[in-house]
Amino acid sequence: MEHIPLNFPFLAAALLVAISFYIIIFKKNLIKLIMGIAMLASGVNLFLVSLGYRAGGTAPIYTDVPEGPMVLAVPQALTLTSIVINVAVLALMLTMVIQIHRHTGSLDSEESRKMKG
Amino acid sequence: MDTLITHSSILIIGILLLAAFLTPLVGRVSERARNILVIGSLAFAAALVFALARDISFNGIHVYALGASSPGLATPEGFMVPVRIVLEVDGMSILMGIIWSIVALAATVFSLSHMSKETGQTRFYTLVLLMVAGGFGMMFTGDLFNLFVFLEITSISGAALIASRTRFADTQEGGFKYIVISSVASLMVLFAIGVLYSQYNLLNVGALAQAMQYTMLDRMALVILIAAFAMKLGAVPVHMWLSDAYSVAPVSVTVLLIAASQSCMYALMRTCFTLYGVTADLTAVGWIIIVSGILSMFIGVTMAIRQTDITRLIAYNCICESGFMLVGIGVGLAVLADPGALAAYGTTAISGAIFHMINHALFEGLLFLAAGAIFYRIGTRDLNQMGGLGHTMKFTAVFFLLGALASSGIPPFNGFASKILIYESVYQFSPILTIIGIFVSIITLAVFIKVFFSAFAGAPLPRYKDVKEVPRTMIAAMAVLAVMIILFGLFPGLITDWIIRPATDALLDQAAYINAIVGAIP
Amino acid sequence: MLSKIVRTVANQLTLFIVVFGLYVIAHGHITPGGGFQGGAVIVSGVILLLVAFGSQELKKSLPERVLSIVESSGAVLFAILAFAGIGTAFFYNFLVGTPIFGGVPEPGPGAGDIWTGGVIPLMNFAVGLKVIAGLSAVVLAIALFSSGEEVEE
Amino acid sequence: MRRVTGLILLLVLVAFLVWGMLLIHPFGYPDASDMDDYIIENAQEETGSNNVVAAVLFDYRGFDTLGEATILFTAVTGVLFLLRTLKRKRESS
Repeated sequence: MEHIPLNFPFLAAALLVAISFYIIIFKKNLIKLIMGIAMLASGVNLFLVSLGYRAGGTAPIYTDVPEGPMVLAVPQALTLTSIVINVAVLALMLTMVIQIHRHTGSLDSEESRKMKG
Repeated sequence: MDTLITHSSILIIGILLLAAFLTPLVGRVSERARNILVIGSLAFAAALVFALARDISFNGIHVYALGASSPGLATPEGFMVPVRIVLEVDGMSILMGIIWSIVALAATVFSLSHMSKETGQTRFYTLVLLMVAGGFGMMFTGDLFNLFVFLEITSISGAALIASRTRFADTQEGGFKYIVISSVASLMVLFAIGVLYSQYNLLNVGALAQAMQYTMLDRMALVILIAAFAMKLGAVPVHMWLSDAYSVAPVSVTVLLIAASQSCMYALMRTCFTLYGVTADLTAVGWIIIVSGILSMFIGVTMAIRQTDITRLIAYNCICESGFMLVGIGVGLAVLADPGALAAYGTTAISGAIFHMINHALFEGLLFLAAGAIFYRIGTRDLNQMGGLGHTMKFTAVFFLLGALASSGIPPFNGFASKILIYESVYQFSPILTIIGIFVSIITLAVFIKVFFSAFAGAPLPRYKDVKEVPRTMIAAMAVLAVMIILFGLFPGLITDWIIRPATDALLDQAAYINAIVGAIP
Repeated sequence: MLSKIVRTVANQLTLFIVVFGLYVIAHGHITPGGGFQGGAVIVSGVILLLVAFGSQELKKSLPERVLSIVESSGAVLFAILAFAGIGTAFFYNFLVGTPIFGGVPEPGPGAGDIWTGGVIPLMNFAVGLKVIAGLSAVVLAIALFSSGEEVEE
Repeated sequence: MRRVTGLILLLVLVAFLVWGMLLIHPFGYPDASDMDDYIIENAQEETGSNNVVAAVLFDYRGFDTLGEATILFTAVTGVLFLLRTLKRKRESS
């Protein structure tokens, strides 16, 4: 794989981040808000993991690997950590939304008082 | 003893984490053992913090490389940059650690009786321990990604604690807002970390500060970091979540949340002063922070006037007080590149801001605990329904008054000591800022006098005839904070010389922070 | 609870999912994978059982109380492994060079050996235990709560 | 009004992000890789693990992983804490 023009993976990450900010700012539904945050997390993760790519590199695991350059290992570890963190955050957010729904019977951020923050 | 000191920074975090993991197991066996474990581990951590503080004042910056063949070996042998996570504790971090340990201990002791009627106490204390450990991690770490991880620990446990009274709808909303804001802020921090990593292949704050070229991408990362920390802090453009979250949480949690937002303030200062520091031209950033601080002061105080909910009112007062700190920091940043002005008043402004951080945690903590004591006894937060409580809840009334006077900057208390530092230094920078500050303080006083009279003064209301004073543990927790408020107010010079000045020097001494990691710069 | 066919298939499939997850956890230090990934694989099996049998049935064999205890134990194990190296430094890999997982592979590409990695395989195991119990508890609690059942504290 | 401000903010954000992403090093050719090169070279010898990512996760940056496990623990504790129902029902009845 040769040089990918225009830093395509970085731009894709930026696009994901921008779309998720659009969702977070404009959408009223709490579940959509959570999806926006999940997308933001994916955008940031994509950005992180693509930082570590080295052209023609193999995965940084020595077991039965062909000789040659390896891609950077630290961004992969950071991404793994960040993925697990986001799973945890999403679980807690969903729990709170379930509780909000139980109390107010609605998932609309406008209806359940002034939810926007 | 030496070994204990060598490992103290990690032991503070590690013991708290281990205690948090053990709490659910112990809590099944006996409640008493659980409480002893929680309080014991917090007290142990506090003792270690003080021991570490003493060590730092003699031996300088404490460095601990995790997993290295020797704890002091920040970079691998024959290699220039750190590879492992390094904890780096300097005067500023340990100052934050001292505040955090005191506040955490007071809040936990207070919750022993305050939360005794609630269900799910074992998990409550587990989350408290996790939050305290997360706060210590944020203050002690010298690694950006580690900062992000601990920021997340603090915010997740904070959000769960805010929502802990699940029978009310507003607690869930407050917790949800908090977690949304914090996770967006943390992801922005992570993005900025990625931007910095892409250029220097480093994650360590000291090493990054050394390598910093201040390119366009670095500026971008700076903007993202400042926006994220300001969001987490509740500075004005993004302050809406703060009053909702602070007012619905159990008060002992609110006290922890205030201290946690102080640690975000610490992260902001670390970013500006240590990570970027003098090489970058931060005048514009300083002005942005000043404007945000002024807006925080105004909006906080004007919104506080209109509130009838006592905790909500104090929450707006929090926004207002953090405005003072932001102004102090902003002035310090604006003159950072100018050594003459920095020596003349910039350092004083930063000291004032740091001193105000401690005082803020203390008096807002006291105010919230007093408000919580009222709620504990009469079950409402509405000011219109209170009255004449001073007759039966004498201690609470005195403590509330103390907190209110300290918050408005009335002379013998600690709020005055730090505000005067900010006023006099900011006056040399721009007199109008000082005038605004004094004006805001006066309105704050007026607001609190109104609150005090409507809650405590007046004839005792018949429906609150049976209201008693709160239990002794709650009084003890408030008394600890009250005594410190008075002591800090009576001996401001002593505190400034012993704690604040070393912290300010440590914050401004970027070279020492870098040297502790990468050795002498060739 | 779904039909009998689904239940039987789910029952049989779960075994393979668990074995695969354990494989991913155990070989975390030589092949791609590790505690988190393998744990997540096994939790997918738990979710399969949850969908097939319903939350009440699953609760009988996997009560949240037990899951919570297992999760805490996994976390404690991980923290203790980290603390065990404190003779040198916190998180020091003290098992490298000892008979237990102490092998050091030849530098460069080569076939992996399971007895390498020091504390890494043990930590993988602790984290795997934690992830399995933790995520199962979350999924089970949410399922129980949203179907109106009682959730143990 | 709110929509317009939001939209403007969003456009500024998009411009900011795209501009930043164009400044970053070309994809596949990192600017600097000192730390990672050190880790890739020495991971096998220092940790005995063939999987360099696992070595980073559990050895070089083990504290992050402890933090991450803590976050998972926090979230599980939080979920079980917020969804608790059993005890209260018993007490009230």
